[in-house]
Amino acid sequence: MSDEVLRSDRPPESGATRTGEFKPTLQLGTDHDLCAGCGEPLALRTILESIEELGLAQRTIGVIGIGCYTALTSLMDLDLIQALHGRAPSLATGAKRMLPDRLFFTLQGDGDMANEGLQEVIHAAARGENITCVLLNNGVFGETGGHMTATTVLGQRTKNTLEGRDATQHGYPIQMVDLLAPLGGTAYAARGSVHDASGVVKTKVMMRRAFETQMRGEGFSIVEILTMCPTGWFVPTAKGPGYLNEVLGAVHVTGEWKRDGRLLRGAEPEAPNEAKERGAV
Amino acid sequence: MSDEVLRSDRPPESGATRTGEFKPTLQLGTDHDLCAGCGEPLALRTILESIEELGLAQRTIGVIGIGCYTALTSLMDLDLIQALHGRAPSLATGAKRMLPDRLFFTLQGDGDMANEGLQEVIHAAARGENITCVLLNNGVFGETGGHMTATTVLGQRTKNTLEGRDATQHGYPIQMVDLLAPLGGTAYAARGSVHDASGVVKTKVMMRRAFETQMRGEGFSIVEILTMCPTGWFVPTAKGPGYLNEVLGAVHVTGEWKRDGRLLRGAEPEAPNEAKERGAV
Amino acid sequence: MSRRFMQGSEAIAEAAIAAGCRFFAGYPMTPFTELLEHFAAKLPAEGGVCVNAESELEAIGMAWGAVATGARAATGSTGQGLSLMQESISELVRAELPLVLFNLARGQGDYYQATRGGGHGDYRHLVLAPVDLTEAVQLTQLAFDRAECWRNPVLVYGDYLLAHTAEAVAIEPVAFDPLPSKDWAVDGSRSGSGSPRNLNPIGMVPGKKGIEPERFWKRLQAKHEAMAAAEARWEAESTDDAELLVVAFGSVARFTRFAVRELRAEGARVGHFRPVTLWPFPSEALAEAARGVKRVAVLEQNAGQMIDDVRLALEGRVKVVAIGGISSDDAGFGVGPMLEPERIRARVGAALAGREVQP
Amino acid sequence: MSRRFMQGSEAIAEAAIAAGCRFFAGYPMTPFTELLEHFAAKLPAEGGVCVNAESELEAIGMAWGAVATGARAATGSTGQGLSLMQESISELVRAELPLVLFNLARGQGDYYQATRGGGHGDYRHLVLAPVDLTEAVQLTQLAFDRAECWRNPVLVYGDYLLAHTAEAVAIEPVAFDPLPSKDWAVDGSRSGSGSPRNLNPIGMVPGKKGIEPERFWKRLQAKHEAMAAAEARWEAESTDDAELLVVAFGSVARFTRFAVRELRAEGARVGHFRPVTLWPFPSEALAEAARGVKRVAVLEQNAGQMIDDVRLALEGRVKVVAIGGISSDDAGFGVGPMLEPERIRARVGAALAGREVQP
Amino acid sequence: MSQRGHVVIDIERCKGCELCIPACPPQVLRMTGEHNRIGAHYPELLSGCTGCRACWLVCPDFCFEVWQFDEPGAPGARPGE
Amino acid sequence: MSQRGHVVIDIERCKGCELCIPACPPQVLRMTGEHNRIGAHYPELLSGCTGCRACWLVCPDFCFEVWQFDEPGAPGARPGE
Amino acid sequence: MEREVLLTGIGGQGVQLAAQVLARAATAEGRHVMSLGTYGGSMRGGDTDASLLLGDAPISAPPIVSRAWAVVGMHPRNWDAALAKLRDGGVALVNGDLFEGGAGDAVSLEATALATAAGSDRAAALVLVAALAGATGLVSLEALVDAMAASLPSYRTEHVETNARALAAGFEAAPTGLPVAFEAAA
Amino acid sequence: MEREVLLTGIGGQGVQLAAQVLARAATAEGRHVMSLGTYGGSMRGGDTDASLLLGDAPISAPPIVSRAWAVVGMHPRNWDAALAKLRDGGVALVNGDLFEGGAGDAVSLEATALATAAGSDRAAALVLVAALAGATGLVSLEALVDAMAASLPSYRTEHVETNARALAAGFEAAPTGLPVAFEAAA
Ligand SMILES: Cc1ncc(C[n+]2csc(CCOP(=O)(O)OP(=O)(O)O)c2C)c(N)n1
Ligand SMILES: Cc1ncc(C[n+]2csc(CCOP(=O)(O)OP(=O)(O)O)c2C)c(N)n1
Ligand code: SF4
Ligand code: SF4
Ligand code: SF4
Ligand code: SF4
Ligand code: SF4
Ligand code: SF4
Ligand SMILES: [Mg+2]
Ligand SMILES: [Mg+2]
Repeated sequence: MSDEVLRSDRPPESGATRTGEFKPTLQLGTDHDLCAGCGEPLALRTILESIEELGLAQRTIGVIGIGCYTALTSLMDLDLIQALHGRAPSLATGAKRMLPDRLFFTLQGDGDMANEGLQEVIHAAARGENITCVLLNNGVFGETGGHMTATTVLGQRTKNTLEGRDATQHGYPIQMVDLLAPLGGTAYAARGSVHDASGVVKTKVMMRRAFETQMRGEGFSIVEILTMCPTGWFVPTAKGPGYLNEVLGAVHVTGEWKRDGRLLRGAEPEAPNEAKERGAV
Repeated sequence: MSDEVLRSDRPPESGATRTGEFKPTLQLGTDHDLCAGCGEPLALRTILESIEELGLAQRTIGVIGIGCYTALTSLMDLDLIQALHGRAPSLATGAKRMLPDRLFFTLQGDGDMANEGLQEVIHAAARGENITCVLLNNGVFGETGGHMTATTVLGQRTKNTLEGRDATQHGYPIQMVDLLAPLGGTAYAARGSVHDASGVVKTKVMMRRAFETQMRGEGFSIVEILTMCPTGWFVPTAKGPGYLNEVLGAVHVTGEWKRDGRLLRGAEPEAPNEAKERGAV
Repeated sequence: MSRRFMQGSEAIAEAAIAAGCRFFAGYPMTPFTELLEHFAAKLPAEGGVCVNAESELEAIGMAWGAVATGARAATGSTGQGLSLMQESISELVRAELPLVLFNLARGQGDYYQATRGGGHGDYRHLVLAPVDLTEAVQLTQLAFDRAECWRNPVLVYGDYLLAHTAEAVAIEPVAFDPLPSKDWAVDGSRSGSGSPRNLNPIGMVPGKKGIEPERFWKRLQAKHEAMAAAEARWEAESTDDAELLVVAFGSVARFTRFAVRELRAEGARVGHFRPVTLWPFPSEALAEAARGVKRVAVLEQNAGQMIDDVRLALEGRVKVVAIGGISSDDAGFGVGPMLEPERIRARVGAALAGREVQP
Repeated sequence: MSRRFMQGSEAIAEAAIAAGCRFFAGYPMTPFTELLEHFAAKLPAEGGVCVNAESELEAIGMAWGAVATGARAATGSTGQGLSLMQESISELVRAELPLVLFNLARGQGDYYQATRGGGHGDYRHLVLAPVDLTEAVQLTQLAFDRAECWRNPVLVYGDYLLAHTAEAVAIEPVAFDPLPSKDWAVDGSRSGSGSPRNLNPIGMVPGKKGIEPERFWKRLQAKHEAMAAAEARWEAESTDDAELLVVAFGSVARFTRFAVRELRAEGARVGHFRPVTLWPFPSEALAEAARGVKRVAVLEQNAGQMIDDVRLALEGRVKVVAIGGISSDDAGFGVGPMLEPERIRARVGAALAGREVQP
Repeated sequence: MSQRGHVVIDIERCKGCELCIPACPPQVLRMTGEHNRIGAHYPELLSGCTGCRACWLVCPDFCFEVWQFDEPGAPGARPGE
Repeated sequence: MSQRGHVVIDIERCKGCELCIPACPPQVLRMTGEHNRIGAHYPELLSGCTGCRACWLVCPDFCFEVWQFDEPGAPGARPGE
Repeated sequence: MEREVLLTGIGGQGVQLAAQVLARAATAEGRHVMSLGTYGGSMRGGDTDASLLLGDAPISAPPIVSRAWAVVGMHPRNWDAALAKLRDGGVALVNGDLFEGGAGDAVSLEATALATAAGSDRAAALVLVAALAGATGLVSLEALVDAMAASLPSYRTEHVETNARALAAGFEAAPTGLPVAFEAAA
Repeated sequence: MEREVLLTGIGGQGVQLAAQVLARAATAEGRHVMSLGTYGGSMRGGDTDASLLLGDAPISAPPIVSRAWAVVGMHPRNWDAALAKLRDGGVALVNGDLFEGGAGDAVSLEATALATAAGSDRAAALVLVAALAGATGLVSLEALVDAMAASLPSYRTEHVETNARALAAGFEAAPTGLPVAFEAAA
């Protein structure tokens, strides 16, 4: 590799193939106001491309929560319903019941889903509501200035926990996929991360599987995506991916947790010989 | 055993010892308006006697939800805060923070805790709030006429599910202890049942352990108690205990789920060799 | 149409379904519970959906989602439940979604909440207060029509008496003018079209960054002013030569109207005015009806709320007195001892005689 | 007391702590967020607790629990968050718990919600609307005092301008008359006493089955009437020979008062009236101040809400015109273009000249 | 027959739920055909009570007071006779 | 040096987050010292791009368009020169 | 002509069902009917009253009455308040089994005993309304039985038979000498 | 006497911090000060303005001004609106690095370049306010530096040094010939 700088303001003149547009086809442009180094636009890519690839571009409705990602709605070439903070799963429920053959996804942050709206995502999962909830988990309320949420991991920096979240003062994080996966109505549950290119690719596979699960009518699906919020973490933008992977990723472990209604890890159904393990009073 | 009927309107004249009063010492009387065969007064007994036995009679505050058990407050010789439907864990949190050395318990039904107030009991558990939440689970909104709740088990009769709850129509039940036990802030989690005398005794042991956990400052504790609601199930009162044990008890399994912060069953922490089990994308 | 003996809740549910309502979600609370039960029993057969939501917040969220697809949808509750829904109601107005809401209240203490909006910010919605089952059947249908006409939620405000009184009623479909097409609803078909729809309460437009709240809110204000000008409804009787005008709404007006009719029959110069819409309040009609009367007596079953609107309508031109008050049964359901024909008549009689009425 | 340069939020938090507030819970939302941050930063050092609640419903629940123990406690929010709290606020009034609430609003659109009660049923609470930081420091302290005096929640209603304007202020402790002892609070010590306490919003009494809502609610109504009679506060200036009386509240009144003073200095016969309590509305004082004026101009930053109270106070005796209106920045935070000294002055000037003002 | 225990039954509080009947291990409780003032049937005691307190534990209306005889079958064992 | 790929960079959209720099496997992206109109530094392309699309995948501001050469090192490989 | 009937009892006695049966039966026989159930106390075990208005023309009165043509008592708790509304010459009828020491001038019927004999002590309220109907000609027994079957929720249909027997028992045990409800048949 | 200063820029440029530093510095030097930050657009990346009122007596005006004695521009987006408020004879100062083609009559300073040289291109707004202070005598450099240190949140204290350098650079690079802020020292 030489240090020679190439012109990058135009395509090659010939003999080359474009691998794709700057942006996903279902995106209306590229101009948005999210911070430098924010992970949320990367999550958006995984959603939009999955919809496109599954051929659902003309029958998808997104239900959007309130957080920084709300500002991304101006880029989405999708029919959308904007929900109040925390309420997206209920809105998606009502809409899906009226239009059962459309693809419905919610787009929510951790503040939206694990704080303000924790109740309704759990109820939607338990009901087996045939929708896909997408959680952008950065462990902070990005929009309001970087405060701790219910998913902030121990030791994580936020505006209220500049020395790192401390369990004795602030309690423990909720791991959303772990919580939702065991519920009876959950058909698919997975957690990805956009801290690097391969994370983006894997996350997109999860997104596709979740959407496929829904289109097969199998029930509730959740895809959690760990996203960088350098602003809310008070770390330099370039350190965002590393911080995400090492600090948040250590607790919110990535992978698939439930597929085709089969729990791949977490609370196993009780095996007979485990019964004795339970404390008997 | 002969069929001779003995007078039972007065104590023996001599040579006998009373094993206790009709009612717990911390109970103000015995007259209440709950239905014949209701299990909730039995649960009340386990709470009041535990408080008495632990010597906490002068430093206990109950925070009461809204359901049939609300009518039992007239019997409780306890300082009480009446919460709105679903909100008891938050009220207990705020009060406990101001009076950290008092014993705080909430008394909530499944409608109150698993429906209207699901979010806040989970958040209280995750925070490790040092309170004891008591769930009287009868799988129905007794007070409003016996409708299905989020804990109603598949096949259970309620006013909306006279043929039994059906997953495709009504989704799956949430098992509250299973949900709360794995959370980081939960120190003690157990489920009892008052369908028979030994169930009442075991439940009382759980209640004591939960209160002891709190008084040691170890964090959140939850005691779920399965209680009969013949009215809401549309079964004869005498069949209540059997129905409870066989129908509800089969899903909401009794036993201790977490003690001293150690998970006895449910979502186990990931063991290294389980990692491969997780779906890798 | 054949008449069937049924309770108010059942009649309302049937009227809603007759009006095309295909989605309902609710959470039990007396006296709203039976409305939920009737929707649950009747909607599936019509291809509709009734969800027993896990809470009021979820109920109104589900109804919001359903109505966003262009379906006719409704939800509701009682007291506490309505209060929990205030954030959503306020924002549904901003999202311009035609959701129909039922408040089956305990008494009439929610008048302020219903007419001033219990939520945040400047917003307005129609409030229809039926006097009895027959009118409830009509106004329920009207609610769905007006909601879509204005793209604005409409609240039907009833109470325990309306919900639980049983009578033989016919569910006569009401004919309405054609409505504009629902070119705002989302069905997913515009995804990927380059000009999709974004149904939101903050004035966002696809492809455009940011919002312009002032312009957006002023447009809503103008719409609400147009609604106020167009939608006032009322019932006035025996006002021509009246010395006393009695004003009451909802179920309570059934008692006052009965008393006024009895007194009229006995020759008393008393008239009756009943706002059918609580918002917009029929101020002009009331001012007209009150022309020439000596006194206006307001009988509401609360500590005095609608009386503000009566005073605002009359602007000091006529003496306004309160002859109602808080009155409750021991269950708190709002069927208080005041609600008895002879007691109501005594209150009206006292006002007629110029005596003060103890609330 | 030394003056320190700080924003309104910080001054309010410090004043609350000076007044003995030892518990706060809240959930972030602009412009309330900083108030929460300041409480979080300052309370622990005073032996107090600030909880970053997971939602507004949980925040007010926690505050409810804290205040039930007899501690001074507060919570608050903005717009949507306040709406979510309406069930609790309404019931806190019934539970007679002296919680202090802060609405740091976006603009002045929540006037109805604040003064009519966004929740269900008949209930009332004081609403204090500071004009600037100095008054906010006083009224915050007053809020805690009045709340306990009446055993009733008190709402302090501010906005973005109040929260974000920074000035040098001194947190001077205000002296109040001694309060009755808190013989209602629970601390667990009466458990097992045979006469424990049950702090509830439905009139339940330990050892006694059932409730008596009517008696209970009427007692509250009487209390609220006593509050209404005792607690009205206002500021009036240059009203003596005024032809035009300008009425405004909160931060907006800072602009109108400035304009009125400028115009007065130039010889215009214009006066200014500012309700300090929005409930109870200082109706008598306003009627007094408006005696002899030709016109009353109401400038509020909303579609017209306080104007109801102005009209109710004046009962048609003086012409009342609206010269305010919806005005918002593009972030929706309520710092709209109307809020500029020259524009406000122009509106007041137009009213003085009898010209109509476009909202 | 020798008695180890005895119960006092507050029949006016009884709501007739019958939970005590199967709960009694020696099966010495039996519902009567009588009604109390709220119209409910209530249990009566046959001989053979062991004083085990099962009835006391399961009665939702707190109708039982349980006594244990210091000596089984002692004279006081037949109250009121 | 032979090029398998090439990227077009929309420098005016770039916010200077630097996520693309470590993401590029052959490390052919480097931040410049220049500012764009919003005052952000942006990346420049060195030779050796493989067209792997990692930069495209990780850029939160959609600044990359990736091209793959039909034949590595083909003449068109030096755009604009 | 309008006939007001008041039923009073406590929760669980079947007062609301009995009122509904009477209302439906009268509707089926062509009367104009309005009925309302109310609760005097907090939910469980509290007072439960029902008021009915039966007429040969549309009802113009509100659903709560100040005066009643007939008052039926299933429990003494709220009886005095109900009785105070009785019109001169009206009918007062109580379940003697639950009114210790009787109820003054009211006609007393051992309704619980009759119901138990019919197969369910829970049907006493039905016995009473049937007796009222039998005594005054308010509605026919057939109409009552049909209305009862139509009023039972799906989870209670197993009670149709015993309830029908209870209605018949009450109708037959109707006290004599009471006023006639409607002079001319509707 | 009251001096109004308006700062305008976009989110992330440090406009609010710069305004706070100026306000605190003036307060420390005995001025009466009122300041307010506002956002012209939706949260991120939108306009961000700050207005300051500095006086030798308590401020009676509201926190938003119609006229400004000085206008400082960090970004052209909202510049015209701000400039329209400038009083006759007032001061207009912009960051020339971000105003392509200049800003009319406004004094232009290469603030980003100076800030970069001082160690952080994020400190350009501080450079500008320091230049304003240096040019008009509004406040002293020492007061600015102290105020900056006091204004930084705990998680930003590592920037104290570079910010101090930026302030000094701005103060030194102050354009000459601008009006004096306060005739007599407070
Ligand atoms: C009811 C309500 N409370 C508070 C807010 C303020 N608010 C807006 S966004 C947000 C946090 C969003 O956090 P998250 O969902 O994690 O999204 P992020 O900004 O991190 O992407 C909050 C608290 C609101 N809009 N509504
Ligand atoms: C906000 C609100 N919604 C609805 C109600 C009505 N309500 C009262 S109790 C209850 C159900 C209680 O169920 P649960 O907690 O299970 O208690 P149970 O009656 O079964 O003992 C409901 C829905 C209420 N009081 N408040
Ligand atoms: S605050 Fe965080 S989540 Fe929000 S746009 Fe910035 S980096 Fe992204
Ligand atoms: S309805 Fe159920 S829970 Fe309520 S009192 Fe009756 S049996 Fe108990
Ligand atoms: S104490 Fe035991 S043996 Fe005696 S009656 Fe009760 S359950 Fe039966
Ligand atoms: S358990 Fe109690 S209430 Fe039930 S039948 Fe036995 S004594 Fe009566
Ligand atoms: S396409 Fe791959 S090799 Fe080329 S610049 Fe991007 S990341 Fe580097
Ligand atoms: S990832 Fe995108 S925005 Fe970030 S520095 Fe690279 S090109 Fe710029
Ligand atoms: Mg977040
Ligand atoms: Mg229950």
